[in-house]
Amino acid sequence: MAFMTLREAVADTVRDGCSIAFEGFTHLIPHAAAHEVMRQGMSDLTLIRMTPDIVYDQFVGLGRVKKMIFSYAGNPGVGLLRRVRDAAENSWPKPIEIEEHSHAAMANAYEAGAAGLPCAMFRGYLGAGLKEVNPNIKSVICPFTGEDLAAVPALKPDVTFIHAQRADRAGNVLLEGIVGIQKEAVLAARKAVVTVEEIVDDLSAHPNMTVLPHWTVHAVCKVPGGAHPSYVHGMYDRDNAAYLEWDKIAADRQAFADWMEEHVMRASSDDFAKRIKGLERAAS
Amino acid sequence: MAFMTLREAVADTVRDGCSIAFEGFTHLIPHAAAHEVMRQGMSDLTLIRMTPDIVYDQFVGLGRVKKMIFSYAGNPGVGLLRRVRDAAENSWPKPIEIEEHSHAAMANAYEAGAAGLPCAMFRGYLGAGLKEVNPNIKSVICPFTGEDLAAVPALKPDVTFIHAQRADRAGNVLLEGIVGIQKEAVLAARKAVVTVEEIVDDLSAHPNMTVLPHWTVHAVCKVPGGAHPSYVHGMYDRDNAAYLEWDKIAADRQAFADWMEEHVMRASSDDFAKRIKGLERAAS
Amino acid sequence: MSDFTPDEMMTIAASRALTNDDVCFVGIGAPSAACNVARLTHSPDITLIYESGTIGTAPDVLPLSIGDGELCETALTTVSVPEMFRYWLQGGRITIGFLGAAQLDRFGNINTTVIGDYASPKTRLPGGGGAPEIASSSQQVYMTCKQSRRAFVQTVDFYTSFGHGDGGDHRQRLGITTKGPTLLITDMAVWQPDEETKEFTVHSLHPGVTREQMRDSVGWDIRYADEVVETEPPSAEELTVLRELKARTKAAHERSSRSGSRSQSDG
Amino acid sequence: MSDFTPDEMMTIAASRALTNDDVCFVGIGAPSAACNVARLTHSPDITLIYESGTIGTAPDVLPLSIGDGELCETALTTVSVPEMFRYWLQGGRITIGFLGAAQLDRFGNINTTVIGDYASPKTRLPGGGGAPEIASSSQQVYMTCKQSRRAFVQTVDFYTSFGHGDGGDHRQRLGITTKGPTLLITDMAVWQPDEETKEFTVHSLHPGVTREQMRDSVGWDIRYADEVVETEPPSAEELTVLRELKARTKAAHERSSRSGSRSQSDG
Repeated sequence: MAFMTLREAVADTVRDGCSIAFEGFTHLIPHAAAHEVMRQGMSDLTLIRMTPDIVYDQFVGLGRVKKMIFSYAGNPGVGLLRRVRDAAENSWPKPIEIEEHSHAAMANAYEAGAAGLPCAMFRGYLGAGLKEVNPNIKSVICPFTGEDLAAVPALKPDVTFIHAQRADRAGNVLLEGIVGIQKEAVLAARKAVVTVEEIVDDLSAHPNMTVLPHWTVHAVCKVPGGAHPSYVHGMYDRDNAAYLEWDKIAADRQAFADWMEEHVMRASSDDFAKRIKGLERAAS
Repeated sequence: MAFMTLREAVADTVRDGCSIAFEGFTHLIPHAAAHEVMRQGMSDLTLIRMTPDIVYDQFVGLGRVKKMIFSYAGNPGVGLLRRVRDAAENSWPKPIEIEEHSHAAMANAYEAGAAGLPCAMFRGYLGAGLKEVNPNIKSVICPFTGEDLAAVPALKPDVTFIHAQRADRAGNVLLEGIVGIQKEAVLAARKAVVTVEEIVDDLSAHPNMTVLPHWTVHAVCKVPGGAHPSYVHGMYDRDNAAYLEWDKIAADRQAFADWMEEHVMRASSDDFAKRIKGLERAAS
Repeated sequence: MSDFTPDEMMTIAASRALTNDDVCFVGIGAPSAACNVARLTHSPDITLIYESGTIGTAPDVLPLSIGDGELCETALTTVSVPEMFRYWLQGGRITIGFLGAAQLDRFGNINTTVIGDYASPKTRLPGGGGAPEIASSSQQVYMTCKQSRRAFVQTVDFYTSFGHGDGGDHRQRLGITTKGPTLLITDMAVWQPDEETKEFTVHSLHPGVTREQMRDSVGWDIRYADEVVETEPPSAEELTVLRELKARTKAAHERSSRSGSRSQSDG
Repeated sequence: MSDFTPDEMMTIAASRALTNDDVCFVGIGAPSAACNVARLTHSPDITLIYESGTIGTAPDVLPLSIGDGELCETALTTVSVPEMFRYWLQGGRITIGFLGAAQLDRFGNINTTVIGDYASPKTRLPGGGGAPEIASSSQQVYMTCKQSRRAFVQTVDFYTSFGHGDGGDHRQRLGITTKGPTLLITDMAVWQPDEETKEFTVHSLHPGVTREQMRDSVGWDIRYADEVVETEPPSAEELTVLRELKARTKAAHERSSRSGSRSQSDG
């Protein structure tokens, strides 16, 4: 583990053509990290995520994505992802490969990645159409009962980015609230980068809370507001208006391009702290 | 979930010939529950546990055990289990069947039970002798890499007993500290009985702590001291002397019989509260 | 009893199907409103679970997404997503999986993946999310969806989640041991599958709904039960609870968004 | 430098093999003392993991069992046992699995299961616990055990955990990708496997130990390295740290047990 600026951490870990998971289940989505990757121009990426939302809409709209591995591509609480649709339906700005799973499959595949297994086994996809279109859905037979169980390859991203509440000065990371799939996404990755709201002397975490030891993480970067417009449990609220607005921005190719130029390409990760003004929660 | 006395809960759930897990990984071992089952006389039991210790030594010494499924049968910090040895080496008081696994296999097998799967798959038993003597160790082939992985049947006890710090008035249960395999053992069981130190108005648990919803549990019984001579994180310490003494008691068939008569058969679960006197911790 | 909208009738009729003992895996949108109305009226002890990991949640306002902070803050406990899908859904603990649908057929098969061909879709929808396994691992499935010819189709374009397939014992033939869709509540009617054929059959029509309106909103020949009743209209209490919930939700979501000036400054 | 016992030499020699960057899965007994001496001397940042789920623990006294409360109270975090074996051990994150042994052979195969026949044992030992997968999933394995003819045998009665099997590339032939036993520290010597044959070979003898004593305590013909050195004796600091640790441990375990009268009252 090393403390780095987000710019350094991205330059240090992301290459053209690599596979990246930016994980976060509505909560703690690493928007600042994703924007930094967009700014640094890496392309031909395989993006992995259970719930690709605005961030992946942006990557796809910029033409940086070769392949997307996912289970639900929507704008949560709003509707569809218009840049992803444009790519899937009209190949604009270029076609994308799709490897589509169910949530259960993705969750199990990350779990298998974290557990060092080559594949995950679960009861799933019974009668489901994805089995017909995704060659990475196979089966194994239980040697005791003969039951046919679904199998999918373990997910092992080259890099995982997550956002968390805080790290201590050794780089140990604490996540609280809806922890989603982030621990697994970090442990499954070759390298993990964590952006945090703050760095503290002592995590003061109960023994049973979700803590990632510093030696499981490649870099920790302090980026206050780094989840915006997603939220951080106990720190700031979700910016629901931004999700609604995105639906309008992403509806038009030119409006999208203009917005990305202004708010991502000409911005920096330092801007995120400003974006959560008015959304902060009183410390509890 | 129903609140019951431990006597009621045992009478309601345990039958001759059933399979029972009393789980607890050094911490939170449900001694009181085990003694109540011994008192009520159920026999021909299949006992399941990763780390059978004093409690299973007692069941085996009493001749109540048909089969033991386990991964480490020792007296932690002391040595061997003398009643288990006497049964395994001399069939005294009667022979016991043994299904022996590694910790990894048992942990995965409980996990599979909790997850509703028929079997667990993991990387294990490579070169290990147990594969040769335990027909319940089989393998599955990863359909993506061809790797040969170990498979064991899911553990699904008829009844699981655990001990926990506290329940609220709805019967939701909180475990803290070394949580071991208890959540999985409860969720894998047909019925689960939880003895607790106290019943409180509000668990006041952080969202990410280990809580079992009341509808996953058949009965909750208040038994202060119910883990003795094991310990309860934040409440009372391990009675190390009792573990050392057990080695002497269990070394002799008659000493064992006398001790069991006095401390189990003629005692009751109410006696456990007395046994932790002097071991309590100041509330933190 | 005051006037009510078809949407309100749908949510309230759906809420009535739930009980205090249910452990309900809640899809977002219409199912979420129905489940919370049930909790706030006749079933205060119902257990609501959202796939983000929140168990036993009791939100004061409806979540905009399945991962809103309110869900975690009011939950009994919050677990990781792999645990949610392994121990809680696959473990067989969910009594009711409550799903919405973009497209469905008369056997309760649901499509939320694509309209048109999978490889070159006319409309790319979000995909299944948790639905494929909610449909197979929940003890039974309730569905709620507004009727329209676009949504209620003869054949779904994609089997996102399997209902009764081609009907009859199709589930059993695939080795699925759960009941599958047992109830469909729309803005016009309450449907239940025929015991034999598993075709969804109308058992009650909401007040004022005609068979002509039904025909115009459904893409197949509708089967009616021998005795079709009128759905009990919303009670004053049900309507009040639902409307107050919606009003609280609107106010909260506006409050938690910053003012319009935000979009000029930083998007 | 003061006098020291063979036991102390063993623990201290073992402690020296660890580094600040190691993530060490700690078996109970001798390995636990060695790991904590390393932490209290040259490797304050070493990560110690016990199979009960405690990660990054820093006990002030040695635990009596792998699940002592002290381990949890001083740990960075405590996870469930399935997580411990899946994410942390099987996940390949352990640099050193540190094991003790009841019986071992010259290829580092360990037996803690039975003496005699498995079905009708002469002595039923506790069994493997975590050892079978610690031996195969840790990046490498260190072992520590007192030498005796009873323990150091020609052939182990049972392969509780696999070392180098029959030697050579036996691990690879079984599909095991980790290094296996790379170091054996006893009360008399430090052993390392031959690069080719994988037979454990003596590289250093503890001060005062003779080859005759070695022969009397080992059940096979011992191989010695071309150059056998004398183990560096314990430094004053090492001895002080170890003895203070043992003294604190003894005092703590006596304090946490109730007085002798307990056994009369309720056992």
